[in-house]
Amino acid sequence: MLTFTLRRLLLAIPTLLVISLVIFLLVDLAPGSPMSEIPLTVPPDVRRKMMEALGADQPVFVRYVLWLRQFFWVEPATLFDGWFGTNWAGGEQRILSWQSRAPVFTIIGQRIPQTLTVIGTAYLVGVMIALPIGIYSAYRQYSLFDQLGTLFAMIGFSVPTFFSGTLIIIIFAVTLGWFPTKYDTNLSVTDWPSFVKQLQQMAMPVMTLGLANAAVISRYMRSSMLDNMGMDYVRTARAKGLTERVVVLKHVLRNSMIPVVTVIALGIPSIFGGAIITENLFGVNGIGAALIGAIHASDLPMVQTLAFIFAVLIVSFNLIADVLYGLLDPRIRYD
Amino acid sequence: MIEVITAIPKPESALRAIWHQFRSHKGAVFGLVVLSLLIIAVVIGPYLWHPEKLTVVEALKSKNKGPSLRFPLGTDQLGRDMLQRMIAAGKVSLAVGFVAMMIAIIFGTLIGVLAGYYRRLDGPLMRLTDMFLALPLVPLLLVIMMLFRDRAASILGPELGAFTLIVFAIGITSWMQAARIVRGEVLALKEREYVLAARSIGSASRRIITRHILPNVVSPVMVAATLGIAEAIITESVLSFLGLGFPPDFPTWGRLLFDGLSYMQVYPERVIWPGLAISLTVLSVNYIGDGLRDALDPRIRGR
Amino acid sequence: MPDRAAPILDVRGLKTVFRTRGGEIHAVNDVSFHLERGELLGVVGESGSGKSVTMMSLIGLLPSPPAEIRAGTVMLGDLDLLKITPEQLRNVRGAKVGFIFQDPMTSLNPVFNIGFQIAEPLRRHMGMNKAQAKARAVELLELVGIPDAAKRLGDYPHQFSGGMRQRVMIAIALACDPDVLIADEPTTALDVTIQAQILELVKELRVKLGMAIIWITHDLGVIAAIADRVMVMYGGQIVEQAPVKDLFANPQHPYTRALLKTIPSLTGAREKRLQVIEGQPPIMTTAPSACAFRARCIHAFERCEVENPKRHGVDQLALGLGHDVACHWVAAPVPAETADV
Amino acid sequence: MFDAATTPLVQVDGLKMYFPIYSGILRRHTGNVKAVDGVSFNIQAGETLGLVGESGCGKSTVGRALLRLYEPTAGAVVIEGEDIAKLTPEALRRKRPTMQMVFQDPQASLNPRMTLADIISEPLVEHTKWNADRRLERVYELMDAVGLNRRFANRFPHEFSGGQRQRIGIARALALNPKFIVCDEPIAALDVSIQAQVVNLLEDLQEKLGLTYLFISHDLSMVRHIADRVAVMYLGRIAELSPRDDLFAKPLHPYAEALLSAVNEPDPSLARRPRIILKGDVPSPARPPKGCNFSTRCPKAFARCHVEKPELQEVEPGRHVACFLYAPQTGSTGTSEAKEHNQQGEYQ
Amino acid sequence: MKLKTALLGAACALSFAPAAFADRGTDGEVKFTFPQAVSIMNPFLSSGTKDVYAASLVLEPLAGFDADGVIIPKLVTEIPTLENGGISADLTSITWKLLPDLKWSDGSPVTADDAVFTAAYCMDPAGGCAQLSKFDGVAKVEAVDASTVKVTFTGPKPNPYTAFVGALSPILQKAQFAACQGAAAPTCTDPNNMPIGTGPFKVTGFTVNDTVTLAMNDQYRDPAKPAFASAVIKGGGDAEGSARAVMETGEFDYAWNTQIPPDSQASMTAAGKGEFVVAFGTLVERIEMNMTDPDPALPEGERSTAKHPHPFLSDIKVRTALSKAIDRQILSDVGYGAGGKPTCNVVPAPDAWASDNTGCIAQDMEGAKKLLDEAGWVPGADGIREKDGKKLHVLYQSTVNPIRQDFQALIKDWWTELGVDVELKAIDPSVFFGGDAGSPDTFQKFYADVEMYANNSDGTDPETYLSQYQCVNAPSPENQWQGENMNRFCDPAYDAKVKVLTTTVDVAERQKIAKELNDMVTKDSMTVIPLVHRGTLSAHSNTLGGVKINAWDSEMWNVADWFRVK
Repeated sequence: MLTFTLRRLLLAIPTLLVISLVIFLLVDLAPGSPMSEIPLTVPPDVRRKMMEALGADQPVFVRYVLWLRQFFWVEPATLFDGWFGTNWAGGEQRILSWQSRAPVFTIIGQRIPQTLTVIGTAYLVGVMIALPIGIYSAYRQYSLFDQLGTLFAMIGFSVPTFFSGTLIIIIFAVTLGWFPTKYDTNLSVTDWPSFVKQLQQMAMPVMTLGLANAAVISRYMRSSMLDNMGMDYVRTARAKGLTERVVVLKHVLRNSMIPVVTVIALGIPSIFGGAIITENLFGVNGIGAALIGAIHASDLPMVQTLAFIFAVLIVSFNLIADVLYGLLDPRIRYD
Repeated sequence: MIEVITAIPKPESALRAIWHQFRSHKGAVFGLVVLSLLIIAVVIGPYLWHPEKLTVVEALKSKNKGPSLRFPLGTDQLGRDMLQRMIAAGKVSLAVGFVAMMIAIIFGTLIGVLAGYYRRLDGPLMRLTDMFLALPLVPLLLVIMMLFRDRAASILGPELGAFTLIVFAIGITSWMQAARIVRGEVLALKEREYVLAARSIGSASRRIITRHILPNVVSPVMVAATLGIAEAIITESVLSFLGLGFPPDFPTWGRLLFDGLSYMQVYPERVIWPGLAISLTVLSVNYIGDGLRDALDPRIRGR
Repeated sequence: MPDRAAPILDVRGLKTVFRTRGGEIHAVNDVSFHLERGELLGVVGESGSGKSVTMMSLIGLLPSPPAEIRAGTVMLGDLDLLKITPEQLRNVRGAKVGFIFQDPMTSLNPVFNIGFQIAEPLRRHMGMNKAQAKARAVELLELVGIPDAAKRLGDYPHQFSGGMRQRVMIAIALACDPDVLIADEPTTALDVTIQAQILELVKELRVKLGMAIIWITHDLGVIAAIADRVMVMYGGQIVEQAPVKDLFANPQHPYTRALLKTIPSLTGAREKRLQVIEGQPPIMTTAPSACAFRARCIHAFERCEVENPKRHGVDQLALGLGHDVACHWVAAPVPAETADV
Repeated sequence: MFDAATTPLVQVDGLKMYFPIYSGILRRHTGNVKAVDGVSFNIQAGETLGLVGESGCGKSTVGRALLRLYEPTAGAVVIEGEDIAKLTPEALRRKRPTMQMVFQDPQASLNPRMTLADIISEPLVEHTKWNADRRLERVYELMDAVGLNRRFANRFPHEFSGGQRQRIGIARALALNPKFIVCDEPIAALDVSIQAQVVNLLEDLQEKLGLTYLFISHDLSMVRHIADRVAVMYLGRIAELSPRDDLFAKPLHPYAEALLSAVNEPDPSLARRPRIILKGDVPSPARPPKGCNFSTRCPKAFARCHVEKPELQEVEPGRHVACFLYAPQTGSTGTSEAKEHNQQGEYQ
Repeated sequence: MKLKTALLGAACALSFAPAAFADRGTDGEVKFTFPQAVSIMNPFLSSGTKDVYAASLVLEPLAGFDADGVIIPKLVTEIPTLENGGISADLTSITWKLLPDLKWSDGSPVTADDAVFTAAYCMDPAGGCAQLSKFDGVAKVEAVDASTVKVTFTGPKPNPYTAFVGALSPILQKAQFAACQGAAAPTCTDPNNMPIGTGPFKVTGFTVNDTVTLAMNDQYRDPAKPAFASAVIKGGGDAEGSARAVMETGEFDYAWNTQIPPDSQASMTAAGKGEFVVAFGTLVERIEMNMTDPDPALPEGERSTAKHPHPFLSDIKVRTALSKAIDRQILSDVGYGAGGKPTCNVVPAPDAWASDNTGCIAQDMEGAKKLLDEAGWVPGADGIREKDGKKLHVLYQSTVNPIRQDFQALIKDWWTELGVDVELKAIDPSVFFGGDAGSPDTFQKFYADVEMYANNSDGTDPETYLSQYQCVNAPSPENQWQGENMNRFCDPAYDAKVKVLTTTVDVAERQKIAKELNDMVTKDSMTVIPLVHRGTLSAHSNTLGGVKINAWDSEMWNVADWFRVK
């Protein structure tokens, strides 16, 4: 298991390097210029000077190598310095956003909390809804509940979040006035009222995303349960005189969870990646909103860094999913 | 003996059997009916429904109207007939959905089969898949559209060019899931005895793949395909929103939905129609996929 | 028979039907039998003959739908297993009736260690706490001949060989000292040398624990080795029943006879050509109104086509004690000569 | 049958089939699963060689390596003078019609999405240039030959019973008029009443078409019925290779003896061989014992067995045994000693 | 005269403060929502309006403009003029006198050195200052004494109110930014995000592209202001969401830039929680006619250059016909409602500078058709006009924007009625306005026949703006496509008139020349077809008092005067 993990980690390094280069070139090739938001009244030579000041006039490979160095050395060193008061980074240039001139990692650091709270909760809620639906749908296959569950999942698949999100706003914020439409990122939970406030402002984005997440995961849960319901060991469990509850929720579920857990793990990078549209819609201003904002503003360092972090997360969680599979399923031992 | 030969049922019965099984799936029949209606509507709709061409001023007088006899689905903010626009949009959206899905599925299946069947290709192809999965989708689409839009437009004309490029771009960025699923299936199928049997006969790899592997990955591919259509339709709307899709006067359901969002509160039907159309398409395609998967499997069909 | 104690298990008129999309399958048709205390009853038949379904019907292990028990009584002591509540039935399963299945790999839950799986029925039925259950599990594993039992409690099924897994299954089935042990082809998936080990073990345990066993198999060799009494099933019915020696020495039903002949002997004279039962076992889409074996029977005559034969025992036929058979030809073998050509 | 002048149809010499084990971070080759570890035998034309052993002993691997469905690690497989193990892919393809295989699981070996006619004609498509009608004719011929009703030609495998499926598999194997067929546990998945039908069919076809079989099975009584000679395998190696009657009358190798004794004779009236219950399980082929592979379970093992691997040697005319209890035929002391041991074994 | 108006303006602003005004910081919090989030609080490093406006709560220039475009003093005692001697007679220098006892929010005094530093900061060539054009023609900035700043120009400068005037060029604190000059400018994250200023508020928290929290500035020069103790600017989402948060849910007090369809404006207003306000500046939505040939068949480097005149748009009859076919009133109503009005001018405001050109407002479809007939473009079999076998086919590009797409659709309809075959194209704004020389889709490259966008003049004086249409400013490969004369209009008479304007001092004369220049590009040559004079639509809640929207400076120019209506 350990060697398997180590081996996969080693393999990930060249993969990620290639991915970083591809991402860098891709983002660089993409149309758009950081100057597009500058008003037309600003004359061309001023624009050119601004581009130079950003370092945007350097050849792409020079910028790539610099970025690599910043990403893999300067930023970790700065982080380390921040924790232990050392001076490894030596004041070297960090990756700066073109749009805000602030270090990209500082921005990401500011945005991770709300993304994790909101999208993470939505994911969690999605999972919590999906699992019982999936389990019961499988247990009562072809029942009315199962049909409704299927319909629910299909709707979850087929309704884009910009649609469901807007609908939810109109119902819950405008008509009913229960929840605020704008997420207050500065709200800190210190007491009960602020906690309630936090719950209120999280309610709508969580609903929007939870629906989409629940749809996918409930399908996986159902089919995995169905795969296992017919297994011989289920019959053994029943032959032991165990109650249906124990048979289904212990024996079948434990086995069915193995593939579902890995699916859930594979979905986790999307939490960090944020949900672009939902974050934008509710003003959550997490990572997803940062990415779309940076893309609109052609803030290349921001897009490149975020995209690469996202790639790292995807590769890592692929690995984690594999390792989880091995941990959950005693039959699998990677050697 | 000759009598016996003449008594042999003709292979046509297979098709009938598939149809028979398909018919027994209620959801699938519902899906087929709905999808057929949608397709018929967008194909022959323009011949049946051609409201008189209004001048701008006349049209603007009847803008943002709710459903009525004259405008069955109402009108938009410029007084254009929504039904007519829905029909025109549906043609594009459905075509994009299906063609992009086909590209993604074909490409994904190809990669999946190659990776699963040829051990040597497995590593590189799966790394490639990982890479595509890890790539940021929006910039990738932007680059593709920027690099090739003019060329495509000059060769195929603005509309066909945009169509080709859009379905290609969507296809090329959404094949990974199919590839992974297919690879997993192929790895399992490769160890089946009937594949071994084919090898013992001396069948070439190509034939083994086409005769024994491909038909048996139909089910998972079907599932991926049904999900793919929905994604393609929605991705197209995002592309149009970013200005990389079809020319602005070229309605698609995704675009109508996006446009309607600003009017959602005042004229909710503006989003309901395209939203309904997209959801119905996806829903029916999903159910058809379910039914087809059962119908194409002779083991289930026989039951 | 009346002079002996009441049987531990008495089944009468059991009918089980599967409802499928293609129609109903009559898997068990009016099956009646009994099991004496301490007896080992062998049940033989081909796949689809209804032997497993019969036994699973007894304690409600068939998934429903599609299975449906239409009629019958199953008396386990004073309890009618078909009439009691599901909860009561669960209290019987694993406690009074133990079950061993064919494939020890898939019958054990791969994600729980065997200690847990053995302890489960103990805690459920015997009300043991964790420590007690563990101690008992060690005892059981030692009983079924697993070396280093205490250490292996934490192991998972895949860490055991096929034979060892089947021993674990037996340990689970025996955990609560059941009155009846139903073994559904427990050695079919095992190699012959391992099968021999398991058969030895069961023989030993029978002597030690004295429970009644129903042993389902398609291997007449196994039956010959361990059974006291044999039931032969075909088409969801019992076609012949006899003490083991009687059956092998004096098989009555044409099916039993044919079956015994199709199996080549390891030590006897080597036959030039194997005896064959032509055709396929039937799929019972309707309740039997004729002999299920008639299509493959070399003795079949008109009556076989129109009437399902009843089982006739020692009273009607010149058979040994406890030997009965359901066959028109055995009961009145008049036109046999013409059909025998 | 043992006429040295006729060249055997199949000559297997030192066949090894190792599946490499890679481990560690760098996936270094750290060992092998020795599924087949040096197996040699001949099969004469028209003969049936039975290959018996328990699951995992490598008997199926031998069958597959023989047809080069696996790439053998070492050794030669000469069929009709050509070494299968060394043929180029194209030459191998041309050679395929002479050697065919019948598989164990008739369910798994038939593509569920192909009709019976498609399945049987597949080899014809591959190796002939016949048109569809000509192929269909041949399919009908084959169906007649294996006793399948022609009406079934357009049905799918799942519509058949196990026995019928196995007939389909046999028909497919026969399509190209092979000389040599590897029957890989062809009856293991069938019901007893059906097993006999299939075995009889195989025998009839052998008689009619002059086929040569390698009959792989774990069912000793069936092997006794069909095979002319029998090889008993244990953990990748042949323990004993003897003519059928000799083997079943008096197995020489302790393993063969134990194996035979474990079979339950269905006729209680026949004298039962004293049962030898082997202790423990078969070792993993990835880590076979140092000496004789059977030494860990052998009731007669002695010191030498634990350090040295015995080779397969002819100890009596036509009887080959890999056991230190028996000296090669040329020696005289070995035999008597072996008999002594054997006697002991019988009354354990 | 100028002084008088300036003083009047200032007085006006002051007198606006209601009597009910209590003390500083008694009205709690004022909440802003911007559809685009604030990236940085230093307007010298970003000229994104969102950033400039947010910064205007904190940083102040020496002088600003009021709602009518009149210059008003902010940190100075009075507006320098020729009359009061603040501007030298030769127009080469201007001298500002700082208010006494002016303090930064950290309590340190504001001195002339800060202004000198600010100029040096922006004019540093390595700094990439976004407001460099504000310092155009500035030779040097010096501190005559601690409270006197003198700006010297390289030549006579008729309009000297550029540097240090308006929200775009405020004063930075030297002490805070001393280490941030030149190449180091972008790396000074903390000063850039939390600058110390003289405005009514100071930054207390800044999360990039998300939220700015502010508290009242205790050192603010008017001890009674601001009324609000704190402010918060929440960014992100879209115009809809921002408007909704003020107009419907009442979560926010002020939403900047709530450009939403007129219907939605009406329905939101109906909710009764707030109102929309419009500021009309100089922003004009227009169609530019490409005077050069964008044919893709031309070799790269010659496409859309002066080498190849446009095959049909070079004919003024065609251009005029296209303009006549458009009904600007409809466009304005459909797209902007109260936020727009039809116009025929590129310089629509201030009134004194705007030509009285209204000839294009009424649609004249028949006239347009006649013109095309005259030009030789006659309808073909398919209704599309053709001449010499060539179809009248127009590629019409714009950016992705729902209103522009509506405009495109409407104009396409009209032009189709005219017999013109129209192909539409919408380009992502970041590409269209990005100016990337490698991209074919920039508005400078103009690889289309006509294009639509909005542009405005910076401030009240349109000199720079009008000078853009000189021949030399046409984008071309030679200048890496960086010119501002998109339609490649080239008229020596125009260039000559621009030259006159740059040396004219008299305001009335300047206004006359400007109107002539405006007419030359619009009604005389029809190279620019103005469509709609656009305002900025913002929304404020009914409980927010003191809002006076301003198109010439930051919309929050008078935020110190805002108060809570109770």
